[in-house]
Amino acid sequence: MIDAPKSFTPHRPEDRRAMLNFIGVESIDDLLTGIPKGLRLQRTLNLPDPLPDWELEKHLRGLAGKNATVHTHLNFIGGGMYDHHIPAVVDVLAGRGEFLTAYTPYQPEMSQGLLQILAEYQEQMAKVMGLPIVNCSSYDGGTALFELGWMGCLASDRGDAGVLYADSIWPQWKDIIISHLTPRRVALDTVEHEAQSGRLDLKSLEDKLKSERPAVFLFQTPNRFGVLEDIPAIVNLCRAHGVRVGMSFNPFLSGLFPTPGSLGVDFASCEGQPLGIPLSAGGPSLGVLGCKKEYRKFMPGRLVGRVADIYGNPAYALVYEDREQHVAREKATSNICSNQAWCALRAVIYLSLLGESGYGRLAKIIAHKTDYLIKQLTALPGIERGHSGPVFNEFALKLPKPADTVLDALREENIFGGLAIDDTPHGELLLIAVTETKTRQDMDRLAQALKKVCT
Amino acid sequence: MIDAPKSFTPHRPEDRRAMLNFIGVESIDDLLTGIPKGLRLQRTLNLPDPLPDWELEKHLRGLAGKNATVHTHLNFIGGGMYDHHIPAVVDVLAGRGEFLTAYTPYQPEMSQGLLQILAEYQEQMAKVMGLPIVNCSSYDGGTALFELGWMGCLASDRGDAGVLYADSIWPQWKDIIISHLTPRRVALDTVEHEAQSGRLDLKSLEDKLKSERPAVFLFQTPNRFGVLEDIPAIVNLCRAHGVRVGMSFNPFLSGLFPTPGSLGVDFASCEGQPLGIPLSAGGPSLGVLGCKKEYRKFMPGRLVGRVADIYGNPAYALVYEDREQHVAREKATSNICSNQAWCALRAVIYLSLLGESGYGRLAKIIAHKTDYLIKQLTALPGIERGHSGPVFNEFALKLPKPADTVLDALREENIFGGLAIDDTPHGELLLIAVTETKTRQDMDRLAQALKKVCT
Amino acid sequence: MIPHLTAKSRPGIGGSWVHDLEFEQEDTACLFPGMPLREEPLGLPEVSEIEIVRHFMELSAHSHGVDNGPYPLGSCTMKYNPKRNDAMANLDGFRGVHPLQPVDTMQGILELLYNLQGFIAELMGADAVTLQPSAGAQGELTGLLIIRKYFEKKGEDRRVILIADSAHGTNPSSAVMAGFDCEIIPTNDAGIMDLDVVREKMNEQVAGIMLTNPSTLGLFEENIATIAEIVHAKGGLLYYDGANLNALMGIARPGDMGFDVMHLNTHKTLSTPHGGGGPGAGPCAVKAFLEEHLPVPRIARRDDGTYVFESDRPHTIGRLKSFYGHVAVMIRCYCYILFNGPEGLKQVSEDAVLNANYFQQKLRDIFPPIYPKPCMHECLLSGKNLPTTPYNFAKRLIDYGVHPPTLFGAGCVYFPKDLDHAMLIEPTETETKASLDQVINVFRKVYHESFSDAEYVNTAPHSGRTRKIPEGSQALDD
Amino acid sequence: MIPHLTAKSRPGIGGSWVHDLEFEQEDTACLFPGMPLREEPLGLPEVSEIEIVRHFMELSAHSHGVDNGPYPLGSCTMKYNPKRNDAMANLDGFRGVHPLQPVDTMQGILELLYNLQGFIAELMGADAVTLQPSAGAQGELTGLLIIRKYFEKKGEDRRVILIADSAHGTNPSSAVMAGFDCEIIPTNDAGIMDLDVVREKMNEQVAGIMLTNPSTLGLFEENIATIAEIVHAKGGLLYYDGANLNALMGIARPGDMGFDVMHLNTHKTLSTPHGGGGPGAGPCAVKAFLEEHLPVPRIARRDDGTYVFESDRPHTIGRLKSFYGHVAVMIRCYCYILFNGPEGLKQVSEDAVLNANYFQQKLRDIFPPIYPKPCMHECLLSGKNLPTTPYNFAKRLIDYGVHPPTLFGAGCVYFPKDLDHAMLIEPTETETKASLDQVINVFRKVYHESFSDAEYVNTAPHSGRTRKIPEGSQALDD
Repeated sequence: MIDAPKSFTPHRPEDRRAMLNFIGVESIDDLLTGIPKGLRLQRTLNLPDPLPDWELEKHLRGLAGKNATVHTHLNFIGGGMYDHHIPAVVDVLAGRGEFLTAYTPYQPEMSQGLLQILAEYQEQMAKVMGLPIVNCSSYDGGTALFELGWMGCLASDRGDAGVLYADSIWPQWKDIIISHLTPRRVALDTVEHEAQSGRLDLKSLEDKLKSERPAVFLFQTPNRFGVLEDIPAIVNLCRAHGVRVGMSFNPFLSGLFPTPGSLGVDFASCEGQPLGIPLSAGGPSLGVLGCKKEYRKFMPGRLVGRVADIYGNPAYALVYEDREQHVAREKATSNICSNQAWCALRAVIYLSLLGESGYGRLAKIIAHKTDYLIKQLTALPGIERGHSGPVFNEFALKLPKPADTVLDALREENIFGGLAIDDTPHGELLLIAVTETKTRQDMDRLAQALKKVCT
Repeated sequence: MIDAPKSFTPHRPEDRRAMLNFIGVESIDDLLTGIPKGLRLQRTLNLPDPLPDWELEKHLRGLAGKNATVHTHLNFIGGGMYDHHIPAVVDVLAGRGEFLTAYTPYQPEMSQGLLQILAEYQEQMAKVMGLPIVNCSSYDGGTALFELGWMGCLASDRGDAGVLYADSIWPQWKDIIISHLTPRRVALDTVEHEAQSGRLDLKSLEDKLKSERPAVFLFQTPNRFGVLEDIPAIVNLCRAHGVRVGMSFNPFLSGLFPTPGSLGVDFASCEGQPLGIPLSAGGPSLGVLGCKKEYRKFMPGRLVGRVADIYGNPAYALVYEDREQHVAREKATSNICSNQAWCALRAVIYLSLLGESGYGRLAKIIAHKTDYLIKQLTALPGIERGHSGPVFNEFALKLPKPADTVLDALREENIFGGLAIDDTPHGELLLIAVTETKTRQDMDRLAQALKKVCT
Repeated sequence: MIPHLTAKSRPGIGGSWVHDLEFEQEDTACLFPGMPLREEPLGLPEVSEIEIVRHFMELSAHSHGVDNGPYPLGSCTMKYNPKRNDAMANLDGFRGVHPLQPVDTMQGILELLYNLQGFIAELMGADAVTLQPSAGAQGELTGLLIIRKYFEKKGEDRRVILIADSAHGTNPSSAVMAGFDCEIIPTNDAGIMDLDVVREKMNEQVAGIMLTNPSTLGLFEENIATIAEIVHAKGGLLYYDGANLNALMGIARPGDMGFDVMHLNTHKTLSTPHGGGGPGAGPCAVKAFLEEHLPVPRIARRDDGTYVFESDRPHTIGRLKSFYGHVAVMIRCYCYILFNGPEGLKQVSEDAVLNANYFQQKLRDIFPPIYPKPCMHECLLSGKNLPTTPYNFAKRLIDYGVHPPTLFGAGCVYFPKDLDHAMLIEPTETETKASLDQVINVFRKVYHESFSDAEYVNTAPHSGRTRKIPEGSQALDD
Repeated sequence: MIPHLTAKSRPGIGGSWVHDLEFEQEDTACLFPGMPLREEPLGLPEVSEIEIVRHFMELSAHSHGVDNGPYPLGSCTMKYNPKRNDAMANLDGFRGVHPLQPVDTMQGILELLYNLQGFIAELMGADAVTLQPSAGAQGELTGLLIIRKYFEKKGEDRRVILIADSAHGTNPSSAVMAGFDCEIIPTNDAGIMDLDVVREKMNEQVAGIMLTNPSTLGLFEENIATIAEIVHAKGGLLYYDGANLNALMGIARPGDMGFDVMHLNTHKTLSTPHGGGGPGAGPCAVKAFLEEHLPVPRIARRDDGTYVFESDRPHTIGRLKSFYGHVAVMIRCYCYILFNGPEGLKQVSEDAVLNANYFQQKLRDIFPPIYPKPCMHECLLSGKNLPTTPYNFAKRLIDYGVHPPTLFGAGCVYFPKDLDHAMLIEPTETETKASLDQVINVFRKVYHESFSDAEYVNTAPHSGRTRKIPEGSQALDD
């Protein structure tokens, strides 16, 4: 027993003594007899001494102050996470202790509020996806996409498990697919994009569908170049070859376009970060997963549904748990246990704050701001679009100078100008993201700065 | 009816029409017939167009970014408000909508939680003051002090209403006393301090007590020079002349010393900002007011107490309302209605987080940090104490150079070095405040910087 | 009532976040020779952080804010408090500013406050504004001190202020604090001021008149222009109690009605949270000829675009507040105005009026309006048809999650004459029609219950932890 | 169940904060030739801000977190989540960082993460740490992929992982995801591993063994050193499931016990909020010889004191996460360690053990411990004396505000063999003695009620809005 003078556990030495007396032992060491002596740590952990609250705050503020942010800089970096506005209501409500300090709602009678929120999340995201089944979340957009691949394998009735995917998904997501599916011996292959349009090469897709007969084809829209894919064409091709389709999409697309489900997609996923979740250097974010009803049994993670109480009244509970690791163990659809429930809670508050018309209006504003910025920038000498395909939220440019040079010069003016793309065989590009938070003046400021750099 | 497209009221045009139809009028104008036409504003208010949420945030962040803060600068400015640490629990709990969006608890059955919190505030502050009666707050330390003066006048049985006060209270507080008590025709006079000790001149006090026979004497400790007054001596003198005593004090003094009440003070007040309330450029803060039981009838503002419900069980409610403006009207002890209840709520959470031992420990840390910094600074050539009296939390120095020169030089190093005192006949001083948030390194940094400036 | 934290105390465990070995272990007595240290405990509670969190979480469950449900407390104006405004006020760059730091290091705050002064002047039809007053009542005091100063400077000794009988209690008590005597002007049967009485009372000893418009009876003072003429003709000034300005934004301005001095209550008009009792704020606005009397420090803009505090103003009433007012409240006001824009603010007031009239019309069969005409932002309904008291009626509303309206003898409104059965209901513009209909249905339901189940109504509330507290209860402890 | 927001929708009023006249009024179709726009509504709800606030406020009143009361859910470790850590994670300087901004503009975050890696390595007795895994389960997967990669590099084909029968369900499912087959090792009558079975199963086809220590039965694996010898002798590796590391901080370290790869669950050991299901985080630690296999990007420190991401590592298992892990969770872990310090962390574990043993001792007369010896941080008690099922018993606890313990077939713990009457109780170190005594009293009270008032117990809970949901309920909708 150390009774550390700076201990933050609520016992006093006399409380401990009273409890030890009751147990009938002399010291806490007597309770630790199960740990062989030789395995006991014989020294104090080599960690910093405890900080009083105010020094902790000062230290953390110091670290925070060493980071640039989307508030200190005018930010046009996207690449999978976006600087959207988060209404204060999201923080206020999601920050309530009843939600933040709850565990997974294993006791539904005690957690109807939380369960209803997750049910409303599933309900609203199902509308955004046009797919009836949405789970209570997976880790992020990248892991959600690999889950689509595995669901496709599970759903395959041809006894094979190949996953074909577009090479125009985020590079990190490719890595995630490879690291997660290779160990399960899933055959993986990619489909190229057209250099000119930036869209998926449908010819190449058809060839590989024919030759490889994968369980599922995965793609992303807007893709890593900001270019919108031709969903109906892709779905038709896959259908024609009996291959299921999984798609990751920017959820705001549903503000403008028909939903993935209505276009025939079997499985869909999103990086849910744009839906009210802070950037926080990349995490936690939110993996959104949806599917047609027939694939529910392959869905990973939690599902909330209505059950009946002992008087027959409906209530919410976790359902269909026979898919999950704590029931199915080695036969589970996934090992996921902790998910991103709190991020899903943020997302449903955010979606509610937008509502049907706000959702459409926001998507429209983003689309037209994207268009405005493209026009401003491509009006500059030497700058042109990277691709001819339609874009949303993000787009690539060809520059007259190396992207690094341009980005460094923009940084001098406190602008994060975007991301250099230099890993394709088609020449270097600059990827620029636009959200509603960029005013016309912000965009003009980028144009001015780019003009200065490039001419 | 304008049905402003950017209206943030929740009615749709069709909702308004339905309601107007029900009322039986054509338009909202028909409801405004009580306003003579000539008084109707014939134009749109000349105010900025509405901002979308994200532009509002950007604009406010821009304004916030133009201010230095105690986080961007090492701050030794006090002068009545102090940079104490605020534990996160205070913000989390005080920010709950049940508290923040409540009105004055006029319906006690619906507000027992809030009422109990105010009762616990009164209870804990009564312990800090050593006085049984504490109200639910007044505006700030300055208005609380003038209220002590008025309470003294009300309590006076000699038919006069003079208020004598120390000239070593904060200069702004003098102004507040003058602006509030002069219209009520209260005779005001001040008592000087000793230039050497910085303490109240007891001789001068005795003379004026004798000659002016005021209703009450008011002073402050630590006073505007950080110097602690000799409370027992002051109380004895006033007692001897049948004059009541009102005192404003730094609440942390009770962490070390006997309480004002136990030393015989009749009325006490504090600026409560140090108790968990952010600086926010000076407001809102918290006026704490306490008195002996016999003076309760003169207390301004709200009091919470126990009442009985219809079954005889105790419950909390606002009590002794016959003192207040909504009952007594022109006979009220004060016009106060809205007070600083939410700041009082913060204060009681903060006090609870400190607790008895934390309170004493914090006061001790501040005292020893004050002492440490004095030693470091007076060890520098040419720098000496401004006064010989004991100090807490704040102290004055004599410098070898003009204070402005010194402060400007310190600012170059992102240090706010304190406040110049140049309104006394005793020469210029620099007033330096220390709280627990200043580490030894911080204090050494100030010493280093001062050394550079002054030598 | 749950046990106080003091009842859960375990000495020794308080404030575990407070430690600093280097400084806490020295001998303190030697720092303060001749000043004995305290030897008895204060008696503050000592509990762990988790206990504190759970204690206040539980107490929050027994508190009611507008975030929890309808709060139609007449004249208190419990409208939705936008969360965005709280978030902005909490930005480090505002919250962490010391009021005495060099003025050039707080230009963002000064810019905001300066511009807000202008917005409020425009909203009220005034020329100059101080943001210093801590609350509506201090705003009144400020305005009355200005009036006092004005006459002092003119060398006139005017000691009387005229006040309507329906005025908030703060009006007469503020007047007394400012050194005036009050004379009461009765309202007539139409609920407005009796012009003859005004004419009779107004003379050269009278400094002016204080009016709330719309009044606390929910009515616009139709004769205000005439009253202004009468008062001004005798050299007096008009003070506008802006408690109900929320009914008039973009519709009419007190300055245009002839008022010389005025304040507004930020929680009512500009949506700042009331925090269970405050802090509020009561910016005070004046016509140009009174600007010299505004309290110091004034926030001013120099030609180079920088902002300063000005204190050297010989005719000022002085200082009312330790620093510059409730800055964190002002930030919220500023955000509210910028978020709504001029048309949005007008819509706010129009919808406030619409909702009150809808309420009045929906209930007129059982709760007839005291004054049978359209109301402004709140309606005053008669409870005379009730077989019980409005007090008993109101307590039963609580069981349905509806906060009672303002009643005679409770809250900040004073009902004159024989209005002891009146209920003042202010739905506010942020309630939806569905919410209004729900509250209206509760009123109807309880009305009928009070006939069919009188005993149950008269002993309400029956839900929640606390039973009915009788009208006029006295404190148990003395 | 209250109406969903979709049931309150009034088309047209959604998202009033979203407007930008210049950009929202143009024709959108022309931007996307050949891509038809959506014509049907999605069906998202349209409600005002105040309705949203009230909706979620009400739902919060029907939710239970550790902020609300005791939550002794065994193996889930619902300890107090310090608010200071949340506040620090929410600082603009962390929250507003884009993961792909230039690395020299996020040195503060990298410094924090790098140092946290070191703290966790020290805490676990490991040499290198990745903070990338999103949750404990992904930490397991990471560790197993590392084991897989290790053998792949060595050219050994080992396809089997040994797992205790009491393991969390994530263990076998993670093993399968990593491409392994599982073989189950039964626990013996003393609740620990059967050494003979380990010896028998361990061979050159076996990659290693996964162990939770203390186990989910609340017991320390006494033979761990021998197990390590057996496994290592056959060339295998030991994986430590750190779910229960909260029992061992400063007392014993998995690295010292012979574990080669390990993870910890930050919400259990380092107090991060669980948010009703996540996000969690599962940092994974390894001995030096496995460092080359850790996922990319690695956070490294250069000689000049700057921090960088390293991705060019040929033997890495690859990437598990879009960016660098749950940074906002890591900030909380970092604060927790710095606030407690080494002795404070040890006290945390000791008190966790003390509280569990106190609980076990206090209830042993009616709920005898399954294993009659001191437990670690959680106790496994038998409900066999109950005249009803533990399920029914547990539901009645809810009426007293106590969250039920972990039971057979519910939650993330898997009870092997005939433990269907067992209850796993983890009080955690943040409960006071008074709180423990209160929970213990509730257990006793309900125990006695289950004899005296069986029907009432068996139909509980009776408080709150929701009645009992039968064990194994199926979804109503299909």
